[in-house]
Amino acid sequence: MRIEDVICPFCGCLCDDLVVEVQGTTVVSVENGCTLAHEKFTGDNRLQAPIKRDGRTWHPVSYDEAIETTAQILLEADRPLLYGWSGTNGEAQSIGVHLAELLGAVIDNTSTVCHGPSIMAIQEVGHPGCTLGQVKNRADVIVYWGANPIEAHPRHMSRYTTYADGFFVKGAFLERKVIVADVRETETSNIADEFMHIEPGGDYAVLSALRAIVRGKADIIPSYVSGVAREQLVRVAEMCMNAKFGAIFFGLGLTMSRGKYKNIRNAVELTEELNRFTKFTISPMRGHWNVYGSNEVFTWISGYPFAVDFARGIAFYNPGETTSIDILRRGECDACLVVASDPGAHFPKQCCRHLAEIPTILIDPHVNVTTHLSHLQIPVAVTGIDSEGTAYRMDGVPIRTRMLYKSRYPSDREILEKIYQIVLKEKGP
Amino acid sequence: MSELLIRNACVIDPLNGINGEIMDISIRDGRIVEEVSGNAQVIDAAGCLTLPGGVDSHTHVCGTKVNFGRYMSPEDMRAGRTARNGCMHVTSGYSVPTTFGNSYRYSNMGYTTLLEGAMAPLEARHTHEEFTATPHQDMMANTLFDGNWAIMEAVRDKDVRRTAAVVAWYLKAARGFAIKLTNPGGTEAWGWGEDVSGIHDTVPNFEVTPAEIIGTMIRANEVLRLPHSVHLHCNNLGVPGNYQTTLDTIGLVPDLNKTRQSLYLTHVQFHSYGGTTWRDIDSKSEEICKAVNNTPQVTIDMGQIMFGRTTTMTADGPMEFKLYMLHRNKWSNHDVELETGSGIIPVYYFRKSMVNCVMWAIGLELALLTKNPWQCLLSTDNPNGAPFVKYPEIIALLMSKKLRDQECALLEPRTEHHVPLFAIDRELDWNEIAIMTRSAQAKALGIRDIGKGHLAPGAEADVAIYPLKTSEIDPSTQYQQVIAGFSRTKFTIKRGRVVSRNGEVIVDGANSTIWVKPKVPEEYNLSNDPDFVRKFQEYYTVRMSNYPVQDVYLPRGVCIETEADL
Amino acid sequence: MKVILETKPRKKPRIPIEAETIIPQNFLRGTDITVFEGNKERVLDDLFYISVEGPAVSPDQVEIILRGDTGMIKRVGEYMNAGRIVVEGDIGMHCGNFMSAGEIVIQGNADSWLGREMRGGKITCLGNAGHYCAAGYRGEKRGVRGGRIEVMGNAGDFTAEYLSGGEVRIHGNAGDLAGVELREGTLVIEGSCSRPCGNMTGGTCMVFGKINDLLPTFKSLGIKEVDFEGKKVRMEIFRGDVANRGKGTLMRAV
Amino acid sequence: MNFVLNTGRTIKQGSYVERKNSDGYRDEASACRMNPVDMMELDLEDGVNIKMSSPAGSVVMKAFSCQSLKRGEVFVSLGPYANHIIDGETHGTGMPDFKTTMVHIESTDEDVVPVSRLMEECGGWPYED
Repeated sequence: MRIEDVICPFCGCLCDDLVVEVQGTTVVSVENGCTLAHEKFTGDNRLQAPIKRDGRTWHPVSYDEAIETTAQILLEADRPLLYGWSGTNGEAQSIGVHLAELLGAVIDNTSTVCHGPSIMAIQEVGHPGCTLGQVKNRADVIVYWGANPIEAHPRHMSRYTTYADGFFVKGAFLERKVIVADVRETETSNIADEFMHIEPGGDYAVLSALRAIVRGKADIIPSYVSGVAREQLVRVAEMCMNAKFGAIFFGLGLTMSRGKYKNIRNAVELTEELNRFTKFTISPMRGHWNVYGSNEVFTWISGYPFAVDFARGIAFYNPGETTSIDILRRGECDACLVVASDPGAHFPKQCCRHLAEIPTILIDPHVNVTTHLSHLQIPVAVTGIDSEGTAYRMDGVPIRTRMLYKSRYPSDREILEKIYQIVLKEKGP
Repeated sequence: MSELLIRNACVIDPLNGINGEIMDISIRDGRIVEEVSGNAQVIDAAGCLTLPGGVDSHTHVCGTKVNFGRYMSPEDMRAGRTARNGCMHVTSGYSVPTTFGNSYRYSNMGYTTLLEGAMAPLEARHTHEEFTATPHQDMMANTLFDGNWAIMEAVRDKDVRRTAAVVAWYLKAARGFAIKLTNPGGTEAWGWGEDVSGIHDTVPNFEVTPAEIIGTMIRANEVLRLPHSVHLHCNNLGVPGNYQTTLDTIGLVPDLNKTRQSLYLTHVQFHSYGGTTWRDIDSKSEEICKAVNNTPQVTIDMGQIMFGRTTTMTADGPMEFKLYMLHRNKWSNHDVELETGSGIIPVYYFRKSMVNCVMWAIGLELALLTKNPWQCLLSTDNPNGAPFVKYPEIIALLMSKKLRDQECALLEPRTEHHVPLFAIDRELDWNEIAIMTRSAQAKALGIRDIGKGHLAPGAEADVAIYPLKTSEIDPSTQYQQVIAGFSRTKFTIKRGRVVSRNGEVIVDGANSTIWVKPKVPEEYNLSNDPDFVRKFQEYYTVRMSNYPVQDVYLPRGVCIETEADL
Repeated sequence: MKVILETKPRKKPRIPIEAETIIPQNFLRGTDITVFEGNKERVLDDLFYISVEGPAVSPDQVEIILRGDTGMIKRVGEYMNAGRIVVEGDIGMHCGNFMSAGEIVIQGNADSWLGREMRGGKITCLGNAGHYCAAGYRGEKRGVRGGRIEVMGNAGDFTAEYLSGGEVRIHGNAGDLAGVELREGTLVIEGSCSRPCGNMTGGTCMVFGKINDLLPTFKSLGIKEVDFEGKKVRMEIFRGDVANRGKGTLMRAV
Repeated sequence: MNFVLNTGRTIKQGSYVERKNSDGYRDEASACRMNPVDMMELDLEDGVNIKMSSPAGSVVMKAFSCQSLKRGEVFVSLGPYANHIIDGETHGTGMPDFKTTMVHIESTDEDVVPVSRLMEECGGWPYED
């Protein structure tokens, strides 16, 4: 069976033009997708059935037993952590937040280790952004800052920016200027019209300098700022000010480096400054597929996009305190439910140690790094392949992913709903 | 079968001409009926003021921009936090509460039906997701067309029929309720960082004017026989001297519909400014109300501001940027490809600020100077003018000259010379308040026929019983009781079920989403139109097949089908 | 009145205790107070050995002594408006949040967010303070608005972020981005720090140690003699941050 | 010799994201890209094993030369190997120093261990299917 306009469940681009050929319960070919999409759809490394570890032996268990065990572990915990959520759909995320409020748990999503700092910056200064089509149809200057879309978002440039022809930009490749700012040369910086090669940890200073230049204070800028020559900074500032429509896309190069969210705050304030002269927008390159959806769902239910602590009944939010890395590093939580993500691969060792120490349950289709740290894993269908639901693109556009075939796996939504019902019964209405 | 009998209610039901009659209301299976059996559950209203459930015809409670208001404002979430309690979910937030926070607070005030003021079709799915998490109110969404490329092309070609066909396609795709125009043409210009300055400016690259967009859309709206009229946020919001734009706009409106207005102008307070700068701004409410009084085919809502902290959010991107340049706090902007834009900034309205005082006065003046209460509805453009929890205070201000005088004494002293409010003696009565908070809203939205805004047999059993004995309270002096009474119902009944009681939410709730599907002949179905399809696939970043909102997002959808006159 | 709270051993000692109720005014009505241990509400008696000495008729006559394993107790002194709290060891996060009057003395180290959004009163920490010492709340435009916070040891990153009034004194070193978004008030760092005062729009920051990675958007106005606590000190004066309005003052000892 | 460790996505790491126990993932996640001059100074051939350490711990990786990296900087794709030496400290922001951790690199005879073994070191137990 050939299915058109399929939505890719890999990165935040949420490309929705894939053509997928399905035979039975196998995807046999993917057209239009990037390498990552191809791997995602054709991967065949699913965990077969729920598994449970007793000391040093793993053995299969039934779904019912796995669900019951999970509910009991969560009910017994004094400070449970519910982490992950980016690889699943909004409907499952919504159950997750309700489960957290019922349990008095901390719920956090993978923003913690990607664009959490971007959210914190937005909470200080806002976010002048737009949907990706605005960029495609209008932008004549594109800035990638601390981002390497060729490796992380392979079709970003062809669908939305550098190579994407739009209504007002008919010949994108010739009409668009690309500026790249990074601490290392990358495939992306190689195609830039202007590459600012910044010393590690120097982004904040460079952004401050650009802001000062845009404010007409170029004279006080020293001849080099974190490895970037003043002449280049002035040139870049002028390119931006003379743009008809400029768009900055930034990645983890800003969120994870020294200063963290203050880097992004500085970039947002640069964007706001540029709007006095022309139209400029800024957007985070959200990585993990539906991570933006988890921010949205968490927000409308709890008021906060990530790192929400329901311990005192009310919602409390304070990154650095209620974020997963910090809670695990300090050894606070006494049980952890991981859904649709892999902290084992992406958290520092200290955090992994604590996950191994406490009862950790993983709900994920695949054997991943966290599996080895868990006490129980429940395999589920993959949203966008054998289960469907809502996902939010990196620019906030919600799209409904499709179920390409019916498999034998339950969806995470079904599993979570059952856990929720057991907890609800125990806790009372 | 479930039956409920409300005894000894003091009913005001303006759509049925009932004004303060003590009577019983019978409810069976969610509808008002003539009578119920002896097995019915009985509620004794004990002579308390009993109204149809409140209808808010312009509020921002769900969707991309509202949620971004929450997302960017942890400082707002600090206020209003409540823990999970019984069937009540956790709530947070003051000016942009969480969905459950909105729903419970509206419910406590007796509101049962809400119109979300602005939904970009591309992001409609988000609005509908939040609707399902707003359990106590039936929801509808105004659908944004102000910068829609296909609309502007049809308007440029002076093709009302094609305009109607575009509206029909998008309304159905977005599961929307009505046409919303926010600063028509201005949001497209904002795509380049520009704006339009009046209804006769030309929109860059599209060779149309706001006046042409508004005029054509009003006609297309009637061609499609939509229940509601065009819902317009005029150009030049918040600009001194903008009343002229508003008057010009009112001057455009033909009288095309016998059952309701032909144009709904929203938050008119923000559009009634005289003067040329913030220094000499003054109220032009008298001019605006004169035009409204002379133009029965328009209906307005107040857009009242109240002093204190709130968050402004609108599809009017350029206006928010201007506001940001004044406040320098934080600013979010979100342009939506081929359709519209939006902006959000937090604001604080100060009594010390003459401008804010003038704004405050204008809202009240609009309500007091519009002769016919069916033409001026109570709103704050929640949360732009103030969070909706301020409605009871606004009601009290409209009912009491004494309270207004007290408040006026606290205003920035120059205000008196810039507004007529001080000299206005009118005090609205209970019936007029009922009209302005539910009946006229239901009529303006065109949902009376599906049983909203009134209590005659056949109507939806949405009832608000307030702890107010109208015979014992003099609102012109006992305004504190009025505020307390409208803040917290004794009972809020939604579709025949008591959902909240004395401020406590007692059931989980299950709302409906009301949407409109105009039926157009096959030749006007744009899914088959090669030009429309080609442009869609070339310029949108979402494939056409993935664009429409699926039925699964409206688990309790109520579809109003219309037969287009095409 | 003296209230002594000594911690009892806990089964899960790493679970934080949320103790915003531990403020002097609450003890006027006795010790029938609850705190949260994780998601469980506990009476004070479950977690502390309590002893009360002497009477009090107003909160300013109440002194609370916290003793034992107090490093995981959060929010002690939050919204405190009178009286005194002495922590004999370390204290957890958010000590003295929003406090408006009274005094807190911490004899050990303080965890992050010490005196967050403080309005008045005095906090002294004899050890080190964590990150965001004397900082603001997420998303709020103003941080500490009044009062005095003194840290005898070092402070972490983002010290006095959004400072909008009052006085913050760090005797040791401060971390990265000290005084970031500073608006009003005074921050004095006797030791060193890096990238101080990013995006400052007003107020004053004095650094007596070394400034690492001074931001490029600070303009030197030369060296001047400045009065500091009755002494004359030679400081290089910078105006900044010119990435923003450039109305703040940063001084570096020479 | 000391270096600044930078981590980030690579397309290869991304394509193994659902097969993290494969040799391919191990090879990519444990590949340390370095400036060729630095490698010369440490006497490292392309593909030899190195031990990378920081105060948070140490881990064995393989060194590969990469012209585009500046001297003193190394790049490893994000994953469990890099995370073995990145500290959990977040400076009160929730985000560890994934991009700017100071590390020490030396040559070693030890082998690169599989992902499951790394997790065993953290107290977990390998699951082999």
